[in-house]
Amino acid sequence: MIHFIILIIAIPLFSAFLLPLIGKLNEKLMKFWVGLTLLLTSFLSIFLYKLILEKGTLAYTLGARFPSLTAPQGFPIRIILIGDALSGFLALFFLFIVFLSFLFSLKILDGYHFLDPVRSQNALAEAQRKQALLEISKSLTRKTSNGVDKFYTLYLLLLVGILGFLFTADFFTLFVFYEINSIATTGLIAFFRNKECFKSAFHYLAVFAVGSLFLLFGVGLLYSEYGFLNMAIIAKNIQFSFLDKVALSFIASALILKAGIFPFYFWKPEAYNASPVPAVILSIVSSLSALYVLFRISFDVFGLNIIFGQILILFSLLSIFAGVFLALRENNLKRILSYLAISELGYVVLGVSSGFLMSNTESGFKAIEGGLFHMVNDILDVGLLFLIAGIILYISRVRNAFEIRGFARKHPILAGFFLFGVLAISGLPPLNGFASKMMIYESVFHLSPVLTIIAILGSILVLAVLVKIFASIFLGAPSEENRDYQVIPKVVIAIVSIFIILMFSIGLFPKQFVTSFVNPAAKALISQQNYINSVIH
Amino acid sequence: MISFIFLVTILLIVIGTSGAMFKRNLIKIVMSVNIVGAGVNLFLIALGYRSGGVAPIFTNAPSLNMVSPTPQALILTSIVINLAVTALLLSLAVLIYKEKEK
Amino acid sequence: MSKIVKIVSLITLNPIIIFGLYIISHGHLTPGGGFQGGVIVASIAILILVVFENDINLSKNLFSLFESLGLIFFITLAFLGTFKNTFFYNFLANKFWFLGKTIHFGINQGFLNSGGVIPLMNLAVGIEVASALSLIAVLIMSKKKYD
Amino acid sequence: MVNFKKIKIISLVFFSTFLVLTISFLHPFGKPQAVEMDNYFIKNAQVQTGSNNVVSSIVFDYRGLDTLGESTVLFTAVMGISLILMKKKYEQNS
Repeated sequence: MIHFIILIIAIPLFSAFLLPLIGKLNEKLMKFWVGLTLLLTSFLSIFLYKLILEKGTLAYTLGARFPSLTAPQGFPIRIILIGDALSGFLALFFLFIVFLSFLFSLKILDGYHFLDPVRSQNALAEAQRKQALLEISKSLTRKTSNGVDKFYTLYLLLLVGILGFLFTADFFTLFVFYEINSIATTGLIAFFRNKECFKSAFHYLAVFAVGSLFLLFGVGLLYSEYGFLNMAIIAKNIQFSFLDKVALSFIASALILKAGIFPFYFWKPEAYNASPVPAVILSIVSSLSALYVLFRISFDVFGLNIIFGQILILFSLLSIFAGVFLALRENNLKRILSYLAISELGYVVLGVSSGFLMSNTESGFKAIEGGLFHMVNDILDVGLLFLIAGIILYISRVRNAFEIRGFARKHPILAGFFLFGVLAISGLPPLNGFASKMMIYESVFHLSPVLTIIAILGSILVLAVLVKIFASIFLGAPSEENRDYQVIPKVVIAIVSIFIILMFSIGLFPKQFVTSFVNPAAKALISQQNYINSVIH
Repeated sequence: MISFIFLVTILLIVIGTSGAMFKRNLIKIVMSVNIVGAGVNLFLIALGYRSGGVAPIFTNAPSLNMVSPTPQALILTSIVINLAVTALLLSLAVLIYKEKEK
Repeated sequence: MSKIVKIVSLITLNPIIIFGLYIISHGHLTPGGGFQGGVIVASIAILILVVFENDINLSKNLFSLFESLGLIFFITLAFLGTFKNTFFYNFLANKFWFLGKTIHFGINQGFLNSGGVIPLMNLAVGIEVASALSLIAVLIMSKKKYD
Repeated sequence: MVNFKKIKIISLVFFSTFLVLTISFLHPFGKPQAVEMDNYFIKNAQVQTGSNNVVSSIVFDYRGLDTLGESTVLFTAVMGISLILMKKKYEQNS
């Protein structure tokens, strides 16, 4: 079925349109509906990936007589979606992660009813707690009233934005999906509705409104030059004149803003700190999809440009360092993790862009593979740490990482999970971070040994930051002030263990993973001609 | 050769960007974002203009020399998106103001 | 507000609605379309909210329902093309029956019975935009917050 | 302490000169050069879609997904507004 590629975008969209109506009826039905949608979309993505592996790159023309009618007059006139091995693989993987984070959100957001001040142990608090329980039992049987239905609507819409990023081959559609991403993320940031949330949501949206308009300006420049909006035909006609460079700089800066690496990372800690953890996972996925589009545009559409590749390498090194050094002076757990997320994205950019500088060599291909492989590991590692941070906040309600003490005594399992996350993110064997970082180190060495040294140094600093936090949160005697407000739900532990199992299995069998998933993806990314030929025969 | 209309669009974009960078007032930031949006929309619509062209609508059209329709379709989308962003920004601004009052 | 304002605004209510519907329904023939007409229709909600401040209670749920219905109508029209051709295929154009009058190239006076799914999509988007903007106005301008 | 205002002013000056340089490279106003796609639309849109309004046929037929996305943006904004204007507030727990 060739329609899979549009159904994977249209089905979550349809479901999101229906969700406010279902949410009015019943909360449980609504959650079931969201889960069903995510499951269906995940299955579609599996079939789509299989189809892509069988038939090669797929192009789907929206509104044409038949889907493969891409260029009736020798040039495309309609919107075209392209699915190749890279975007199909990323969609498959992202949907899996999103489904896990959805399961996580079910439990975590349920707990947010229990918001009575149980800090004092008197009878009044107990009565309030009972009142809250009663309220829940009412709300479960009747309609939703706490905004969870709106949360899940925005959740699905953000997913649509991410999938649109992955499959679109049209510059203006890219702009539209960019806006869907920004607005849905703004809503998710403001979910808890306190002053901090509103402020960071306002800053986020103001920055991204200007950023998306810059993207549109760049698209307009390309349109004035070539008269088309399709990426493939622009890639075919590209001349790299001055206007093209300006357009590339505008589009790339908007995408770097969305990805949140070096020059424009300032929104990240604020936004991640304010939004609930399941939304943070989705936000990381959205950043990664923006990076995918950045690679796609800068290397497939605009072709190889040495200076741009060097600028990207510079940015990646600076983001590795900026992330770590800014994390050193923070004390809020989620802010620290968001700075580390910036530095992890730096490795992805370092791998892929240095791979393109060494194109047509073996180490260059390996660097691209390493970068794309690190995309997978980034979301697993950073996602795991964020999930654990969410659990810690859920049970202790303390945001300052240095105020929590002695968690290992009370929750040894949590300490173990966190330790796995620390080892994986800092690239120690035998976990997944080691596999991809090793590939990046080895291959980047052929471009310049300095890059490898800097990258290893960054990893060591990440380890230093995280060991400090681990010692402060988990070690030592538990203090009297930190009381548990919740027990850890079993489902949450199961989800985190799925993450751990995935990380272990990738870390133990990296070769198999790379040859079966990452290798076709990297081949799809480097062949510009293949991308053009899928539209213009 | 620099056309006057493109210069105007650049002026609007620069004014909007500087407003978004320097102003602290939330409403003024929203206005700046809108000014940038107006500049970019004007830029796009100016790209599609052909001298002496009429609107690309065949109903009782005065002539068949028509301006490029694609930019018009694009800014139609872009304007509505700007509207949505403005609405969300304004309601956030109202909420921040109310939180400050308390 | 004063009685004069209320009465005058009630008088202007009908022409505004009719003008908005005209813009929506002639979207495929004249300048205009779903968005523009929807905005004009939504201006009624703002007029009512400004003029009848506390006397009238506009239902948020109704607007929300219509917004979702408009969007579902829109995406269903897009889905219907998928069965035989592709997503967003204009399956009604040039089919001689409902909205399918064949148009030849050139200047003409405009036929309402043409355009395929475009008038239907205009209608769907018109419903969606009108109710969405009304809902935004109601949410921001209503005195008391809702639960 | 670094003077952020000066940096901002300098970058803004750079930005505006860059933009002025950019528009000097554009095709002159009123004479777009790359018009293949637009000419195709003007020539064929009326016959293919049966709609006299070429812009309307682009918005709903040739570039339908953009319009769907645009409606989605409006829907998303409404969802966001109705979420943040809710009265009930809870402590942040994750």
